[in-house]
Order: sequence, then C-alpha cells, then structure tokens
Amino acid sequence: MIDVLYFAWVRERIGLPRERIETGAVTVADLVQELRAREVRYEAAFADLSALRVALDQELASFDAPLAGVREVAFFPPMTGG
Amino acid sequence: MIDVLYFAWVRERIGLPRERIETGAVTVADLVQELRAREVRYEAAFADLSALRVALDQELASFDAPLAGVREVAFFPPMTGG
Amino acid sequence: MRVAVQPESFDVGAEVSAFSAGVRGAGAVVSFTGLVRDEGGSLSGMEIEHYPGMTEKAIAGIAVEAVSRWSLVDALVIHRHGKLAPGEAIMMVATAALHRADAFAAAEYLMDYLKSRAPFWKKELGADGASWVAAKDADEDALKRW
Amino acid sequence: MRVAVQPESFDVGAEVSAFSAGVRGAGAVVSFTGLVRDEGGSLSGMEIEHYPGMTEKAIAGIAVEAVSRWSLVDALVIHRHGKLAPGEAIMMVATAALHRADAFAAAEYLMDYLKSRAPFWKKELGADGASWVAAKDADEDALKRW
Repeated sequence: MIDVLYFAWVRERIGLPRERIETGAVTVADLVQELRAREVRYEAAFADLSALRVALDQELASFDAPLAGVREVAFFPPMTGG
Repeated sequence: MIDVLYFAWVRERIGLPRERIETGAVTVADLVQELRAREVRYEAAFADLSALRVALDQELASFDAPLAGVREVAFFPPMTGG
Repeated sequence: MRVAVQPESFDVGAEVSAFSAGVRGAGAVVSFTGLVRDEGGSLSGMEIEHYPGMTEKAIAGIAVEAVSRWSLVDALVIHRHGKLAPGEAIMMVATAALHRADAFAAAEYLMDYLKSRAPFWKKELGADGASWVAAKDADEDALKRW
Repeated sequence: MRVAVQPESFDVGAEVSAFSAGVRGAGAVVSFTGLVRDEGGSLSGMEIEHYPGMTEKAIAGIAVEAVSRWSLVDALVIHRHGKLAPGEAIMMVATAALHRADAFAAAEYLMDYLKSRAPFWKKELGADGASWVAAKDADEDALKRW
C-alpha cells in the first residue's frame, strides 16, 4: 500500500487530495500508467508528464525512479513559491 | 576667492576643515601646486594625488578640470560610504 | 536559522528588527519581502497551497545550503499559505553576513530556490475567476547561475 | 523616494514596515542594512565624516538613477554620520519593484555607488587608536558591472 498525494490543478482534475493505493508498480512511470488507465479524470491529470513533478517520501524524484520502500508519492505541477 | 574644503585624513594632515584662498590657479592641478608650495603639512597631504579625489562645487571632478567660475573646491581620500 | 511556514500574517518590520538585533558581528543584513500584487486592481487576492511536511524540509535544506555556502551569520525564511489579500506579505527571507556581497547573493539564492523548489502553488483570484500561476522558464533558468 | 542623511539612529524595522506599506502595486521589496562590525571585540566603534550638501546631492542622484533604470515603485536611503557603536545600523537602502530581479539589482546598485560615490569617510575606533578605513579596489571594481 502506498499513499498517493495530489496538489494544485492535479488535485483539482483528479478530484481528491490523497488516496491509498494497492499497486505492484516498480517505478513512478509504471504507477502513472496504472492511474491513467483507471478513469478519464486521471488520464486528464497525467496527460502531459512534462508539466508534472513527482516527490517520493517528500523528496523530488524523476519518473523513472523505483518505488521500492516508498510510502508516499506526490504528483504536482512545477512549484510557484516565493 | 575660492573656498577650499578638506575631509578625513586630508583635513587632519592640513589641520583645518576649510579655508578661503585668493588664487590665480587655472586648473585644480595648479591649485594643488600652489598649496604644496605653502608648507610641509600641505606637502604631506598632497604627496600622492592618486590617493586623493576632488570635487568642484560638490561634483566629482578630475585634477585637470578648470577652476573658472568654481566657488568651492574639496579635497578628500576615496570615499568609504555604505 | 529559522524557518516558518504558516497561514498567519507576519510583521515584516518586526521580523527584520528582531533578526538584525540577533546578528552581532555581522556587517550586512539583506531582506526580501514578496507582496501580493494587485495587477492594477484586477486581482482580488491569492490562495497558496502547500505540501505540509515536505515544505518545511525543502526550505530548511535550501537555507542550510545558503548558510554554509556564504558563511552566513544567520538566515530566516517565513512563507505563508492559505488566502492572502493584495498588498499582503506572502513571504520573506533575511540573511546576515560579514560583507554585503555574501548577504545579497545568499538572499537571491534563497529566493531562486524557494520559487522553484519549495512545494507551494499559487492561485490568483480575479474578477473572472481563479487561475493557477504557471511556473516561468526564467525561474527554472535562474537556478543555473548557482 | 526618500533620502535622509542624519546623525540620529533609526529603527530599521519601522523603516522597512513604513516603506513596504507605501508601495501598493509592488511585488518585491528588498532592504539592505549596514551594521558596525565589532571585529571580534577589537572595535569600540566608528566615526563617520561626511560632506554636508554634497552628500545629499550625490545620494539623490544615485537613487534617481536606480529608480529610473529598474522602474522602481519606490526607493529609500538613510545614512548616518557621527559616532556609532558596534552593532548599530550605519545605513540602509530599500527598493520596491514589480519583480524580484529588479528590486535586488537596484539595491545592489545603490550599495555599490554609495560605497564609492557618496562622500562619507569611516574611521574605526579601536583599542590601539583610530584609523581611517581604506577604500577597497574591489569596491571601485564593483561599479564596472553596472
């Protein structure tokens, strides 16, 4: 089981801020494929990966990073702090 | 008649902050020659012109600037504001 | 070094005063404050979402790097989240160093990294509705100078 | 735009507050404060001489140039003269602009020019007597970047 969090317009498109997912995905990209296949709102959120960022256990990571041992995955658009 | 002002260590070497001088000097450099010839304390203050700056009527100027129409000449070391 | 992530407003002047009073030995203090622009009256405010937990960690990491790289005497970051009105302070950083070049460089570094590496997302609230602020390529490019 | 040359101490926090409150429309405020260093306890203070009349004119000229070059919403310069104790604020500048890059650049420009083109001379007061602070080549070189 893994916690998946969504922020900003990713959260809005998917319609929820977080969910617990049972997955066998090996990498982030695998997990994205799995989510996109679920429903059109996921498809819409993950349509353009270049517009997305991912964090694994609250550290920025790349989409080919492995999920082994990860408890929390977060998807969000490029950050706009400051 | 021209007002001549001295600041920082120039003032300390010459021993006074300002004086009125009757001079026929055409340029700042001429005035410096005239002052150096006066007394050893002036000689000491003006020994190294590269260590000095000059302002004419409160605007930075060069040593070859003409004195015509100038009412106030100031000599000082490089500034250390901020 | 202090990092605060909070919904509450803060008093920029009081923070700068307290910060400056605590940096004996420093010769230079720089502060930056980001304010909600009103875009000529077309914006009614801003809403800032963040990633609790990651935000604090990310900012602390950026601040620790700045302190070490420019030998800062001290550094401060305050960043709000939630709803803000035009003119309100969104965030501030302050840096203290022996000399001005280090204090300036560290403050600019903090700002560049907070823009693109701290998990905040700004939504502008206008007359025609709300819209997420898009990250600028220039902000990502700004990181390359460090 | 405000320029103050004064022997009295000033409250950096209060100045930053007042300045920030008056710059509606700006998105970025930068402040710089120069403090008297204590050099590890070897300095008992500082005495700053200036050229009354020229100082105000020189600073105003520098500030007007900064406001125009970076389209500042506002700028502030306060510079003290006379006797100061370690830890006291010698001077401050503040700049307000739409975006952070302009506010930072203008504040650094103001500092670089105040260092070398505003007629102040610092004397450090130490245990072994007083000595005039020498201008640094680096400060003169800093002007070349603008």
